[in-house]
Amino acid sequence: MKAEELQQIKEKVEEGYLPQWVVTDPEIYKLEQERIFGTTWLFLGHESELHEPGSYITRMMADDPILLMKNKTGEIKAFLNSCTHRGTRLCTEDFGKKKTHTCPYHGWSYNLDGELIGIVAGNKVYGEKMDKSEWGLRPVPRVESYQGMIFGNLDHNAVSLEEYLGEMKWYFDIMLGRSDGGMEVRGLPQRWVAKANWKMTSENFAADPYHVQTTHRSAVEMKLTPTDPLYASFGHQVVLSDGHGINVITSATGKSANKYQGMPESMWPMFEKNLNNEQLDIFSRVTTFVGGVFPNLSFLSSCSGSEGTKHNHLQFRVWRPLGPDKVEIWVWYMIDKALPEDYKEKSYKGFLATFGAAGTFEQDDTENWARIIEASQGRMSRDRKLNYNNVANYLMGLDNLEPDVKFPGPGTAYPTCYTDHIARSMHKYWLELIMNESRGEGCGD
Amino acid sequence: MKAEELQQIKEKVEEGYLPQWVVTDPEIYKLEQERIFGTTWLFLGHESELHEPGSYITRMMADDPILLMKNKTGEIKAFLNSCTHRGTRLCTEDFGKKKTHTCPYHGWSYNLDGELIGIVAGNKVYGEKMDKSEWGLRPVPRVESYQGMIFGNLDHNAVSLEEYLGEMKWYFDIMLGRSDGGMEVRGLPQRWVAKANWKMTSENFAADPYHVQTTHRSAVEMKLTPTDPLYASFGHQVVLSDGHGINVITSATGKSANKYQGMPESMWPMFEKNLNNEQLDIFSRVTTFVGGVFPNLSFLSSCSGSEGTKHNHLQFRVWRPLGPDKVEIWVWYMIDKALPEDYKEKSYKGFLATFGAAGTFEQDDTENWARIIEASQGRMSRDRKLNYNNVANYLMGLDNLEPDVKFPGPGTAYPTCYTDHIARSMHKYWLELIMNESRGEGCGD
Amino acid sequence: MKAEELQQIKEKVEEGYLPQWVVTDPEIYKLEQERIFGTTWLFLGHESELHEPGSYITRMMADDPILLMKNKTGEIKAFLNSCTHRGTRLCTEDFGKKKTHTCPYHGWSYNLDGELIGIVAGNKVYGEKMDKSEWGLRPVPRVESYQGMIFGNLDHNAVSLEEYLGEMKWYFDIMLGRSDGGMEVRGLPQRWVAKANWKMTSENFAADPYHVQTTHRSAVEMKLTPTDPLYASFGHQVVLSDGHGINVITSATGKSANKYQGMPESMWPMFEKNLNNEQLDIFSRVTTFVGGVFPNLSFLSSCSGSEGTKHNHLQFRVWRPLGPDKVEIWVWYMIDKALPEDYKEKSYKGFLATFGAAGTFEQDDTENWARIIEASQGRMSRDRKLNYNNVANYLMGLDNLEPDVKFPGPGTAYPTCYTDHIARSMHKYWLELIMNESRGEGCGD
Amino acid sequence: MNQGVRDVGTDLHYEISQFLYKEAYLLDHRQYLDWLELLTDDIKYVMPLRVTVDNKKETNLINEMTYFTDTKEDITMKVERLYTKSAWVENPAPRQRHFISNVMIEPTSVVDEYCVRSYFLFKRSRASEINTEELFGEREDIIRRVNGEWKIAQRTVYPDQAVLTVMNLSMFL
Amino acid sequence: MNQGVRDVGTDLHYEISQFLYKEAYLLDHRQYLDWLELLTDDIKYVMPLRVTVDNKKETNLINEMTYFTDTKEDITMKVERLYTKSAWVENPAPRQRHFISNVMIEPTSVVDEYCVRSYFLFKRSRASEINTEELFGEREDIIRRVNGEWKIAQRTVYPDQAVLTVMNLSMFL
Amino acid sequence: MNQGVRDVGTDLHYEISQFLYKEAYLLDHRQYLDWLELLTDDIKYVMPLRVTVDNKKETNLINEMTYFTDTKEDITMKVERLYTKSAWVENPAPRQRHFISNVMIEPTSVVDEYCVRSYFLFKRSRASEINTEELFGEREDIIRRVNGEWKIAQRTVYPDQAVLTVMNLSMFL
Ligand code: FES
Ligand code: FES
Ligand code: FES
Ligand SMILES: [Fe+3]
Ligand SMILES: [Fe+3]
Ligand SMILES: [Fe+3]
Repeated sequence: MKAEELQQIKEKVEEGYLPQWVVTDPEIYKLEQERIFGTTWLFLGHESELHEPGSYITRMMADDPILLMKNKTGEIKAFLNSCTHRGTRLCTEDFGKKKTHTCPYHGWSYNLDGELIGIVAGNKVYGEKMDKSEWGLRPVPRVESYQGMIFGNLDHNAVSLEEYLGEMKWYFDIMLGRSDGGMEVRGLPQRWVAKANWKMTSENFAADPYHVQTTHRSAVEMKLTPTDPLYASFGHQVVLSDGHGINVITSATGKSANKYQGMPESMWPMFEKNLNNEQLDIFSRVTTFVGGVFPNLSFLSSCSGSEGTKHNHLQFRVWRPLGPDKVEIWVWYMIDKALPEDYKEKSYKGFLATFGAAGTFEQDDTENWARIIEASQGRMSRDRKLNYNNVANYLMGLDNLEPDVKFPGPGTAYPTCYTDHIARSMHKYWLELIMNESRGEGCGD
Repeated sequence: MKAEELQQIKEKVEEGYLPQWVVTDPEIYKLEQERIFGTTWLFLGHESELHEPGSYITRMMADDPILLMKNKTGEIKAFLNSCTHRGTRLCTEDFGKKKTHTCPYHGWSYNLDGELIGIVAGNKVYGEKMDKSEWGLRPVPRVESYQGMIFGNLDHNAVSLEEYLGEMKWYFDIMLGRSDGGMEVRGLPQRWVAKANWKMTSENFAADPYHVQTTHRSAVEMKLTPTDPLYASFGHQVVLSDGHGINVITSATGKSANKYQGMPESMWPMFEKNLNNEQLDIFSRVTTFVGGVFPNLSFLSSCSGSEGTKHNHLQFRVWRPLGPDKVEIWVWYMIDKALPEDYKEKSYKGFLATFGAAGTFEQDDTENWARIIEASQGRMSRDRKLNYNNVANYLMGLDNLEPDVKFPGPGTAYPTCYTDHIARSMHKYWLELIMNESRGEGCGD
Repeated sequence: MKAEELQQIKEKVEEGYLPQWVVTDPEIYKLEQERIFGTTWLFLGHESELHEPGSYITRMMADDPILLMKNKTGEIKAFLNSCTHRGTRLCTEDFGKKKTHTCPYHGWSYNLDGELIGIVAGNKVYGEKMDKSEWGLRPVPRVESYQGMIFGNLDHNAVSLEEYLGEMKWYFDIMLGRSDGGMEVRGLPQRWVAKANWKMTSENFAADPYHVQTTHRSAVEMKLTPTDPLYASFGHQVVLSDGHGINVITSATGKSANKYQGMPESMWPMFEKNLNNEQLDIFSRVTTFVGGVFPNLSFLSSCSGSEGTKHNHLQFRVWRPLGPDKVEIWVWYMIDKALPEDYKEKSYKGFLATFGAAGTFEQDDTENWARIIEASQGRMSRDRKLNYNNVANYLMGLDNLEPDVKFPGPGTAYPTCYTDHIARSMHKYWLELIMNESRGEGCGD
Repeated sequence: MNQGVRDVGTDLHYEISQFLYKEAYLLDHRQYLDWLELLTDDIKYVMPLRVTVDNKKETNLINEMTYFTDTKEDITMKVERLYTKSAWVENPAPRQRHFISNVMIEPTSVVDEYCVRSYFLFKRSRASEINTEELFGEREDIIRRVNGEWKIAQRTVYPDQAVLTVMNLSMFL
Repeated sequence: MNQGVRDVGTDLHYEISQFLYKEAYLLDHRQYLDWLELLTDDIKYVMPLRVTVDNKKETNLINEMTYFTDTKEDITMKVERLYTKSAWVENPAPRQRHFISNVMIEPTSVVDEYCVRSYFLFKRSRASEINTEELFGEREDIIRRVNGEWKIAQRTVYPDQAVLTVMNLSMFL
Repeated sequence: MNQGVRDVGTDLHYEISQFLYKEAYLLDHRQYLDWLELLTDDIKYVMPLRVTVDNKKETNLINEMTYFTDTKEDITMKVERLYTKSAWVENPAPRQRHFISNVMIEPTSVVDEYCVRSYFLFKRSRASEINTEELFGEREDIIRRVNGEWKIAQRTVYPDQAVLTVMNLSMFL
């Protein structure tokens, strides 16, 4: 990777372009693995997924298998899911409950705190140098939570999760902290593999309400969404720190036909107790929250169902890169614990109808994500000298939008969601990280 | 790729050897992608495939998807098949007819000249900096035709197609320009994937009549071809410029049992009108034309059917590299528009019986191509120091053949087709290109 | 591959650790291909597989296809299975009998000594420079046998096979040379592909009786093996030269319930004739021999069947690397020619029940091998700076075991098989080879 | 499933397996409106998640979360959507193929309703992609006879993978 | 293909599907000469191209160009060729397997001629290759009864891929 | 296998093919003890090696070496092992699927014994692996009627690959 090539990306990004070759370039991908996925906060799961002491779930941080366990004191710990003896994957299950995890190769066993507690014939065969306490499971260097959302970070020196989330916390409070008892994950995440680049899918959620009018036009044809191509633009696109961003979408009137995203009135007192006035104001007028936490966590809080009987649902999704042209999609459906069961059911049905592997909205997204890959693998699209003007266009709102200072929420809010402000800020942060040689050094090949 | 390694290839090639490691070497492959496929004329299709304004076909130039459209004025234009907004593949169809191509991601639309004509909500959401005229589809830098054969070149500074084809034009005139109305492609090209290296398949057609006697011996056993192992050697192997070449195969007598490759007499006046005496002389005596345009276009014009009722057919084929050990084969069947339908049918049947994925000749070729890959991936075959004498043999005719100055056609003609002259000239040109650092620079990873 | 990285591996290996990243690292893999598989003795087959002049078998040396033929004089020769003309794989069959091998591409033919004996139309089409005698099949530089075991080496300057095997010969004599007429391979080797790294599988056999107590605990549950977790530890682990090693496993009493591994008494006189006293002593007390010849040949000589009616069998296996995370497993079953048929049958059944693709012991091994790969592909496990203590543990017996000087066999024998002495010596030799730049240089990409 | 017992006999098995093949044929030929006719109005069409769990757990299927839990109305909506001008995912249409095998039928306690188990191997080829997509597993249907015509009254699709390797579930299974 | 209607019945379906399985068996065991016996002398054996086109087009099959358009004579020639000493592509023979499923039969206007649709999944394993080849799609046959024996009078093979991923079509489908 | 001749008829074919499907179902649902019941005590269960040889050789199967050559006792041992606490290879259990097709049945010289040929496509999905495993080929069974119940008296499994691409053969085929 030549320095001038990165330099040139920088110039282009500042002008509102993205060289097309960076999408699928293997060298860029390696830098991303090292300097982004090795040093930023990656979502692991929600506290509601671990019910009691001994509960465990297995997740991935990029290519590292991770074992999350709730210990006796109710603390959640995360470890590399690899026996310290010879590296064997300790647990291949998705979830369960165990007091002890025993490795199938030589029988070493670990407790809920990842401590090595059993070595077959240990005392007989090992000598002095073998000190059990040194051979516990390798902990994920940093594990922190906010509003029940558990994140891990491979970088010992990373800033705290809360500092990293920054003003996104204010919006998480609305989506995750509004009701007593908080949120619960329903069942397990859906998982499937798509032909896509993780940057493009992250952008698609965090920064691209503009695609709704065409990609999801079938919903218009089906009379499920307004015909006005601007319908997804109303509201604010809010640029946050470190490549995070959120779109607070409302209607042309600035109001939502369904206050509090169609939540039943029985819940309103809770909201009014748990949220401040600015949060309530936004929450009362928003139709859809859609955004992302850099690098690869996206979320969508929207209403489904026919007008009048809209039901809100919240989904979080991780775009786990399996290569420059492949992602493993994880989708968690979440809902307020406090809601009545029948509402939960309707909300769940609304989610399934629109998103997830079989969702009608999602289907067309996957087609577009695949097409970006297909057209970004040749010489014309990959030429690093940009001889073919092979740059993508992120000019929307570049020189014709001013922040709306009256927007009640934190972050820099622009008075429309049809703008590329968040995308440009994601590119800048992405580039800052991959150009920073001090990050994630030590990573192999 | 060390300079001395290329140097050593050079020495070997000059002696009539080809180091076996270059066949499947990934570094060589990258150089080929950059310095050959990025800078030479690649076949895209035939004008008869685009019937009217709005007609389009999609093709590949190595790994770049290309969209060819016939515009209102009947001009054929070729573009990178990638929306300039975010790079989404614009058209995933093989062919069709449209006035406008609209991108499924955000709805940008382009006309038949590749101009960006529609941006959803454009005026509302984009500012000054966004100048539509700058965001048309990216044209293939050079697109030129000869005798209806459309080629594209990614190198802005390439010599003209006609200059590149050079004396091959003279032979194209015979095969493609002999009859009024020219040729037409029947249907669409057959496409399939084979385990093979593109250089070996190109050689197989352009430079290797010698293989016929063994690879296609089953035809002898079936009494479809002569028993004399020399039968495919009669005639001339003609070395042309820039790695092009053609074998003008006739019989032991120097005559063909079927004048003009078994074309019906009704066509002869046309030939005599459209071709000069030297061309007619060759055309009247040839049984088979087989050759290639460097790098990966091959052609075969031969007769099939039982003696006496032979029918001529013409096929062009592209060996699209999918890696050092994989090719996507495209085979176009062409025939003179002017021919009577029943002759066309018989010719077509003759083609299918012998070539294409199910052709009996082709089947055995694919087996051999795969075997070259299988034996060229280890240390003994790939050793760059050639410690194991791992070089292929191209010595045929090296020191025992003089050009036949009396041959009526252009190029350097050798009085037999059992010689490696064209192969050696292909190697020299191939090497000249991959050693030329000024070519295709700017190509990424 | 940075020098300090190799240096650091060295330090760790000396302390009894193995950095986890070397297991699946592609750069390490390339070094292994070049400096280990290109320069050490690789097992090709057993002399009993080639019955008579003209008999041939095809094998692989890493990625090179090899053709072994028995010539008229009964000599076994090995060649690159690639036609010298254009590199086409000459023989795609697994075994057979032929006087001549003819290439399907252009018909060149070779005799049993690999000499080029036929060139179609050769005299007519080739000139002076073509000297048939220079174009015979390329011989594997070194081919040598010991006790019927045929090995090949791609390094012309390698030490002799016998010197390389060193003291392992003494143990081969017991397993292979004990009975008159020697051993015979039954049928052909089983072959299948597993998700595993070749180093880990080699270790598993050569150096890891410790895994038996857990990996194969189901045998304990089935009451087929003793309940004492130490049962596989009794006996000696013998460290030999150049990364070779053998475990001479016996019982707690130091005796075997079945003298001479349950061989019928009718065979004993032979043993006593063919082996010396030390060999007989060991052979009479051993229950299982398990070990390996570096780099990727493993063997197991054990008894199966229910107590009292145990039957011995011998298996050799090659772990052919198909990548850092994939092996092609070849398993040969061997048995003493001199044994009565019904014993052979029972022995064979005992082998099938326990090992080979369907063997109950082998099944659980494959699960563990796959799990090592799965947990060794991320940043935490692959970090080259070892920031995550991502090293595997080979401390067993490091500081608490002294060699047993009274052990009757050659090599350094430790008085238990639950130790990592052989593993550590394999790592040291492995590292010595991959750090040795003079080895296997000349290997491409 | 003890042998022979509660066997439905050759003719009924033929009828119902033919019904399943014809259903697959309609899907593979994108005759979705005709296909809709084969579903009862009260159809339950569900695809649970497959997970990897310890064998001690009684099941490795998750019903709490599914890929879809559709009523006739939901399915109708999806079908109609596929006929809009902007259902990009299937225009141009990929080629799909439902290989249906191992059909096993048992009567239920309800007259004219049968429990039909079948295995499916679904393959899809998109545009000129070299790599085709694949999905496989088992279907458990309730097939009902309604005025002499067979209908699907319930279908549960059990995928065999914990991570699906199709880019979406735009197909019907 | 409306249900039940023009149904051929259990026995005939059994007979004809068995005929298809036996045909596949002969091919997979390389009993090509016996296989030839199953073809009528006037057989039409065709494999059109599959393409990717806008759904507005009525078909994504191309009949103008095919992979083969064979008569009995053409097929006989191909079979005989496979018995020559130099049909390298199948010597040594790869292992091939025709998985035939979803067999659907309808009577035609001609007595003793039936329109038989089946799905095929073809797999091939060559030498020691790790990667096997695959081809899949649909076959539309005319099966004719000729003096009590079933024969294939017509077969059209519809591949599902626009780019075939087999190195050649040396097999019969 | 000349047509029609020695045909077993629709009903018997239905019975036996259903038996095979139910057998596959038991395996795919890990009901191994029930599956054992379907085997006769004298069952011969064998899987020879497939090799690549010159077509002149009469067969490309090797019987001298096999992947397994099991008696009822051997199989029982393997089944019981799968129920131990430490049969790691199948705990957590991978998902497996036996696609059985092309079932062909012929009477044998023994009353109540039938020679049953079937094609199998076996697929396996392990944990969260993206890549699934596959095995395919042919089975040749002797199916025997024992007091009104069908049993497998002999099974020979012919794989089509010379190098198997499954990490082990822990499954029953
Ligand atoms: S690898 Fe886990 S106990 Fe040895
Ligand atoms: S990518 Fe084509 S319109 Fe946005
Ligand atoms: S490659 Fe073997 S004869 Fe030409
Ligand atoms: Fe979307
Ligand atoms: Fe040829
Ligand atoms: Fe083991």
